[in-house]
Amino acid sequence: MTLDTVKHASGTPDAEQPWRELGLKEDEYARIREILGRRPTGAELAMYSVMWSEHCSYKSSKVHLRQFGEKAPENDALLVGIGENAGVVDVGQGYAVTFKVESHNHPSYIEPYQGAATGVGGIVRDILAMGARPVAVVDPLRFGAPDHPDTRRVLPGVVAGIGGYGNCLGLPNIGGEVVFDSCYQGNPLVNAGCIGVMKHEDIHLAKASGPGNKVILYGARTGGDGIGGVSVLASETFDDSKPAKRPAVQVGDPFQEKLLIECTLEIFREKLVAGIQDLGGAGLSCATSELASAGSGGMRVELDRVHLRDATLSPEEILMSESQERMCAIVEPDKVERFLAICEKWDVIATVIGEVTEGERLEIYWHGEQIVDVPPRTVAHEGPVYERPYARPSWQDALQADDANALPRPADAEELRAQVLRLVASPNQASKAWITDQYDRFVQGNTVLAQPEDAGMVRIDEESNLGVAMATDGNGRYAKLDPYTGAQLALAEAYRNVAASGARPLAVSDCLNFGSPEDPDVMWQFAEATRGLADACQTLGTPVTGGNVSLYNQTGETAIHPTPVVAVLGVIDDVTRRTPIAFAEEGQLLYLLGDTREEFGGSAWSQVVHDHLGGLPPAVDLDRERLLAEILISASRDGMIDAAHDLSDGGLVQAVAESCLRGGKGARLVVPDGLDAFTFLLSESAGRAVVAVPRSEELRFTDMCGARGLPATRIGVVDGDAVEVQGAFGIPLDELRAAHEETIPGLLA
Amino acid sequence: MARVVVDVMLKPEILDPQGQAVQRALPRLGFDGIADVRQGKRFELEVDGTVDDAALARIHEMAETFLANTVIEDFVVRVES
Amino acid sequence: MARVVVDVMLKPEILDPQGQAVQRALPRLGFDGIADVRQGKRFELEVDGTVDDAALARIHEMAETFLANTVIEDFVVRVES
Amino acid sequence: MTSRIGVVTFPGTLDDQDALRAVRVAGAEAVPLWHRDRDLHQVDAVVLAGGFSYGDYLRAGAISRFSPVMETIIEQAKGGMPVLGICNGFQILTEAHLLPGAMLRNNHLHFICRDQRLTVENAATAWTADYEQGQEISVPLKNMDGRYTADERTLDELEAEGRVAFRYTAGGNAADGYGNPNGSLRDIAGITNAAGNVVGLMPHPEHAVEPLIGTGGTDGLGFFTSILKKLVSAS
Ligand SMILES: Nc1ncnc2c1ncn2[C@@H]1O[C@H](COP(=O)(O)OP(=O)(O)O)[C@@H](O)[C@H]1O
Ligand SMILES: [Mg+2]
Repeated sequence: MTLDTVKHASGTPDAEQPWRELGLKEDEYARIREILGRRPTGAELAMYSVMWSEHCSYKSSKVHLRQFGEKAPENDALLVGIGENAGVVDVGQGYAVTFKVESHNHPSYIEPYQGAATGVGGIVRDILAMGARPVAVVDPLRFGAPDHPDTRRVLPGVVAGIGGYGNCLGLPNIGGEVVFDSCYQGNPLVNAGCIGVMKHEDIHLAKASGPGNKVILYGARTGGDGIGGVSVLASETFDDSKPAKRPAVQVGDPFQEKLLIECTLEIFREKLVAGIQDLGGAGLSCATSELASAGSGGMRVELDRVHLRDATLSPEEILMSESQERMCAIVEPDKVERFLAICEKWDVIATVIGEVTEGERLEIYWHGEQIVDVPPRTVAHEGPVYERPYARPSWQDALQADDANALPRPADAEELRAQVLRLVASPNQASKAWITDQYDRFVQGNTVLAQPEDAGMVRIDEESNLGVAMATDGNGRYAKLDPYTGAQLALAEAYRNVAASGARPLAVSDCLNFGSPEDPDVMWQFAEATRGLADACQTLGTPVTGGNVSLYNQTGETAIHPTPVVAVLGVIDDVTRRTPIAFAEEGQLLYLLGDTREEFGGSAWSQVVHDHLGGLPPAVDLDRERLLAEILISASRDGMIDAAHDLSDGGLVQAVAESCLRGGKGARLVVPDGLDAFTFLLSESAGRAVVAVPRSEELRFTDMCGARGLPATRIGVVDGDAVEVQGAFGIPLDELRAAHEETIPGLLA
Repeated sequence: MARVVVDVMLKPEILDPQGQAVQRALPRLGFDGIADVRQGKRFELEVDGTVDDAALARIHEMAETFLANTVIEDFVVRVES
Repeated sequence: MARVVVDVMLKPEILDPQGQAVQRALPRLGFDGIADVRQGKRFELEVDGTVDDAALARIHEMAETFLANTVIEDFVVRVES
Repeated sequence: MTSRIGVVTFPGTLDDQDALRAVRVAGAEAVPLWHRDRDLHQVDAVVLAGGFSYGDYLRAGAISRFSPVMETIIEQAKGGMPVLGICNGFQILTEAHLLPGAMLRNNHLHFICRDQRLTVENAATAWTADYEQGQEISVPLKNMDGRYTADERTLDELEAEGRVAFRYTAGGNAADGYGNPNGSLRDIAGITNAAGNVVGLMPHPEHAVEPLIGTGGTDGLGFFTSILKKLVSAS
């Protein structure tokens, strides 16, 4: 094959090009020709196609995501907002924290272990590229039906991949979710998040400036991994019947990534980089065009200098390769030598592949011949933008009219007891220890809270005890019933979880997992969810700092439940004041904070007992969430509570069961006036938490709640070795433990 | 009783970090002249009865669906003599 | 270029949970008649030049000191034809 | 002058920072050591920390044991220098034949991270003098290849010579950290050499030296105070 150089392309305007196979639409191809004033070369076509894919360009979601910026609340803590590799917030004492959640859904379905592993690797490099030391990871997961044979393939592989990669990197896994629902059968959701810490002055940006500065590619050699992966995987539904289209799988090497992290941190310490970008989806195409586009524009790259694992790769393939564990840095000429020496120390391969130039073109050469000559902004930042049509689905009204509050309720205390046991044993409510025990939560020696606590928490300063906390949540069932409210509930729950741990919620990252944007129903769900999230962030004062969109999560015509996953980052000035969930001291008083209403739409009860999804999700009251959070934070800071657990799916009884099992102590509960036992135990009203108050603090605590106007109802006491509901039933802890802890091993071990 | 061996190796285009780590260590240990190392798995199956064509076909299927992950691995089935 | 293969298997007296897990799964997948499964490692070495006796002796030493841990593993070296 | 305790960083070592911190918390001077450097910088004792050195590729510890720093450590350990191998460090010590036996994949084939109850079986080594014989402690455990194995004769010898230093404590709930987590022969969690200066174990005492962090206990601190006392009294 002859090399398709720029010169050759100019001379052969009518040559056939595989733009369709690369996922481009006819008008997109036409636009590329217009931008260049000629037909693109093969390499240029590869770059545009991969960078203009849904995954890289956000072409369907962009118009909606803008709200996160437009509605962003005033927040002094925000140091770097949306648009960079990850957002950065100020957490005090000169520290800045960067965090983000990303999806690796489609690759994890094809090859669960490697898909999940490289998902962790990718998000960690994003955080690293900001200049931060990664300090923890989280992994919100969604799988199909727990008893489906394919779940037995996908789940253990995903969990082993996340563990295998994260454990080997030395990053504690401090939280996440595991949710089962048959809507995810052909589309498991593998989201991964990472938190990084740095000093303010160490923040780095992905931009190439300063003509003459060198472009250095370092890390693993480039191979044929995931060639075409981004465009083929993310712009079309994965279709099992066409194995020929399966792209080469990306394989991760966590050991290489660990070296990359340490090497990069040493490079940062010596202040050797002017700009830096990780290589993720779209590999070098993305890194070079984004760096150049964000800088002054000019860059020249000698592609044949790239270290290859497979010598037969064509230049197009090298540009598209998604080989893992690579980074690209912009380095001043007099610092190159030191940069390369540090790489050598860590056994990391590094190569100068080009330099920043005066002009405004990204030019790429292959053995001296020019194969790319483009304005980088048109590749990286000025891709197509779609205003996809959307409309409220015709079935939405009927779904909401199918009221879960009208479902038959337990006839007597005995049936209620049986349903409670079924609930705590159901796969979604059961203990996830079998999964989370495969993750290292202790490494780095700073973990204060991890699973099964409400939020993960790590200390970031050994002297002052400054710490950060994170929780991720998202309830696809709620979002299906009402995407606007569902997205707000996801935020409210994560926010509440962080506050329950004693940390102050500060900022948000999200991963928006939806079906095909070409379906107006799905697009409506997406529009509603983003609007709901942006509005709620504004009210709660927590800006969205970055995130990720994953579309085309569907099998055939059927989309997954709309699943906005929200991560809230919080800060705590002194981690010794953190609040655990365990009820550990007999005699402490249990208070229910917030209001309980009859709210069963989308509830765990409606799913487990009736296999039902209908009605409206619980109502959201963001002012109440804010007040609840303030009380939880004050109470923890001032030592008024010894335990707190937020209430979410499964309601009060689920929270009490978890807190009792964690502390190894029972609880005696009294149904408050005005509530029936069923509603008291199982309703999923938002804005609530249960706290354990030492008797000596009761007055101070209730006074505070009273003064601030937060309903606080005394509902019982920590006592004995059973969960007793007075006048109704009791469940010995051993029986509760067996129900809660044997389910997942029974399904998977 | 007969022994059938199934060798499972990563496809040539797939990254083999284990093999690479081994290869990079060799010169340090004083072993030169090894240009490449790939690490894979070897399964030894003890089969009841004789291994006829039907049995081999079944083992082939087993390797394809279970012992190897054909998304990233190739395999070879052989009867050990 | 020649290829030398080193097969490394756990010693027979050492418990091999990986092999056992495979064996236990087989009947569930509809494969009967496999009495035992052992899982080990296979190394494929690409050797520069020809593999004479001296080269083989060196590879044998490499296997003994490095590729296998002879406290728990046995190994076999073969030249691939 | 206080004692200097070195902690080695191999490529892929993960718990080196924690081990250095534990040394400091105990009051000794923590000295980072680098795998390529043969020089031990006058340390009085060495900790081989946990992690996945060289990705645990080939076998856990198999590649690290051939690094330059190990040549010196092997030589000096034979001469009596105290060496503690934690998790990956223990694996390196067996690969280096400073301790007998080998570590295999956990019998359940999963990585396991949990709080672990241990019984101190030998409180006379350089690293365990601050514990009582028979004392139960709780420290985090986290590994993939933690199943200790050796042939019967070696096991009998270890028992007879009191060289089983730690056993997984039987008799309670797994949820509370009791029981053998991986199929280790004779419930062995850690062993010592005959001289008592080289000790290896799979669980992580360096993660249990501060209240609040990790399991929230300080049961692991004794390793580091033991060695410090020994070194101070010797000097
Ligand atoms: N995949 C996972 N990885 C890490 N931690 C997890 C995972 N799944 C669940 N957890 C942890 O288990 C605990 C219970 O999870 P969940 O019931 O979803 O919490 P909540 O309802 O408070 O959001 C939390 O500490 C959560 O972080
Ligand atoms: Mg919670």
